[in-house]
Amino acid sequence: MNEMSKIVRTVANFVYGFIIIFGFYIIVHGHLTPGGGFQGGAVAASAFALALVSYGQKNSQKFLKKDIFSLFESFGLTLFIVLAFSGLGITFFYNFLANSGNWFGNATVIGVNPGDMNTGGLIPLMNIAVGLEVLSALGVILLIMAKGAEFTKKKENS
Amino acid sequence: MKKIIFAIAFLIFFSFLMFSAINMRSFGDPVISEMDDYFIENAQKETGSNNVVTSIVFDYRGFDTLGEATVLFTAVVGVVALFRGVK
Amino acid sequence: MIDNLPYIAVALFVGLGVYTLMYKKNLIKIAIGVCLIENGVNLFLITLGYRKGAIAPIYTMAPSGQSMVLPTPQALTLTSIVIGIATTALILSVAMMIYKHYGTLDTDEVRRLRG
Amino acid sequence: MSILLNNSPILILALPLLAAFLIPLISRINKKTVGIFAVFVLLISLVLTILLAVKIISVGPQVYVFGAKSSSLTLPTGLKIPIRIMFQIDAMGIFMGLITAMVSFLGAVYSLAFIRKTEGMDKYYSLLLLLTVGMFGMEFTGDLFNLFVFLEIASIASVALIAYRGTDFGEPAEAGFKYMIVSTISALFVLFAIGIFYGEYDLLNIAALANMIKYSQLDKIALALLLSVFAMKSGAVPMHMWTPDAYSEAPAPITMILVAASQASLYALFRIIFSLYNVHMNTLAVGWIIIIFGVLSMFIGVTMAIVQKDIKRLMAYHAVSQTGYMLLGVGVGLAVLSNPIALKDYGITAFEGGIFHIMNHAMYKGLLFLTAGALF
Repeated sequence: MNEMSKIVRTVANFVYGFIIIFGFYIIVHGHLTPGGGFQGGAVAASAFALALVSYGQKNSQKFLKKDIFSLFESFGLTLFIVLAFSGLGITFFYNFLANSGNWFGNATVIGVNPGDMNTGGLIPLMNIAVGLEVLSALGVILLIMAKGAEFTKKKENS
Repeated sequence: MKKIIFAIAFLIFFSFLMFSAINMRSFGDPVISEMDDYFIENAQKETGSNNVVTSIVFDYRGFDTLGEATVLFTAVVGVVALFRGVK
Repeated sequence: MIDNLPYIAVALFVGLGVYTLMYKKNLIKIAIGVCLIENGVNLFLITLGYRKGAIAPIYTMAPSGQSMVLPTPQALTLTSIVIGIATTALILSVAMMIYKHYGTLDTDEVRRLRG
Repeated sequence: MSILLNNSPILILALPLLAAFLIPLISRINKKTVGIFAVFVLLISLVLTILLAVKIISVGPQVYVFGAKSSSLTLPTGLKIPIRIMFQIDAMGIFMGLITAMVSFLGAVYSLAFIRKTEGMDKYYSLLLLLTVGMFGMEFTGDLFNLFVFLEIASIASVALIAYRGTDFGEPAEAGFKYMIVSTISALFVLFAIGIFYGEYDLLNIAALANMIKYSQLDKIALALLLSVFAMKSGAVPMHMWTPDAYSEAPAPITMILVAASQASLYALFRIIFSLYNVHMNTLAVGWIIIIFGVLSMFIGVTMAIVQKDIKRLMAYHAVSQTGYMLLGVGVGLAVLSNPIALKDYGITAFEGGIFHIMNHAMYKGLLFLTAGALF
């Protein structure tokens, strides 16, 4: 993949941050509005795809590092399963934070309401863990496949 | 010969598909659903989440979500292992 | 019959996917066939949960007093979409590996294993 | 200690899962310890499985409900149907679980010596643990959609392991592609059948569905889909073409675990027949269909094995024929299920023989493949 023109790169620079912020907005508000960890992670990963396409495979390696992505991926999954384990005093996946008054523990108004960030118990935390995992997993797949596409091109030229 | 057998098998399969599509309950009118009505009524009280779908994904059927995240992880590890020699 | 139009669309999707798998010889086209079946099944799942005139099952700022669609099929579809992404990524990367070794994507030429 | 025992159904599965997630982090610190770590975790899981088996034999089938207020609370107050995912482990399930735990532990120990030279050990052990988790999940779960998810985990992990040598050679990648297509299609048709059940009864739990099932036209289509798909995954005859390729191209310890994985698919087939449909369906017809497939598998598998030159392909075709014996035993039992005299006469014996052969096969065929791996 080669570098694209200067116009594309400038627009990509401008949009890149907004896409990532929008992805994180979807992840964090997963328990209030449509969306959640998977959807937000996919949105954020599309920003990496944009950077990869506009800067080309070689240049984008300077700021998209595969090792960091796979570190974040393992970290997100470990966080998710540790959150699931933390309910083990009662059962696996028990939502012990909901309606407890602590973190994310406010009781919800039953019925239609404007929404309160501080509700949901383990759900927002799990959303963040899954979002982290999905965005880095898709990032790793993108980077590796872009690198792997190089040898197909070499084969076609020779 | 092989082509004729393939075509017959495909036609039988497709007619079964069409048969089941026509025999399904009509669109927009699902069965009276104890499970889903329980979710819609009690999800807010039990999990404190306004979004019923999220409360199913991460609470009632949370183990499925763990499996799904594991599938994604497995695929990534598989892709990395497959391309491990590519520099 | 006209009520079941979405299900017939599902049957067409799955039928087209199976046709592609049976008759096409290119590895990428086979991957496309798998994706078609996958999308058909996802459409089937999401269709099962629809109620006429109902809103999405989210209470934030919802119009009050309306019935809501069934939430479980949406959760199941979300799961199966992510699984679909994973399988597609793996299929495509194995196909790339095959291209690296054989230099072709035609199934008739990629056949060292047989018997 | 009591927490450990009460939660043992999930810990058997969740500890290897956690270990699989941690292995990429551990390999950053020290690459050498990864194999020892995986073997250690599988040993813990084996011990927990044995403890659970002792408990099930003395107390009876165990239920584990995820996220409920207590692990045995299947029904919430005022409802007649279960809403959460649960594990339902009976004697047959824990029998398969013991086979899985034993085989994957032995495979991991063998891998310590077998896979030492190649790069990317952490990925190998991570995938091995994930394959084990997928098999355990298929055997323990009591929820149809959960069965689909674990089927997918097991098949993706086994594809990645079959194609593990695909970076250097073409054949493993080709075998992996074949197995990937077969397993993806089968998983998608399982999902289709689950959709049919959900649309008809609005249920996903196997035990609750078994009470409601009516054996209507749509149920027959779902039964046909599930039967053909799981027969395909277990390597019975009409769709056995993936078996020799996958078994002969995978690394030897993985072939041993793959044999157990195909037995897990066979177990899912039996579970669909006995737990879900049971006496509601026409047992005579379905039993005869299974008998015919079993006899065909026995015949064609052995016939094809005679002409093979490669030892691993010979063993793989022989594995196809052994699947036929299991199908035959269970099919005979199923055909006479509604006939009490014949059932007492030879039906129960046929069941026992077919199911006991699962263990025989997983052990001796696995060890044969390990021997082949050590020789060549």
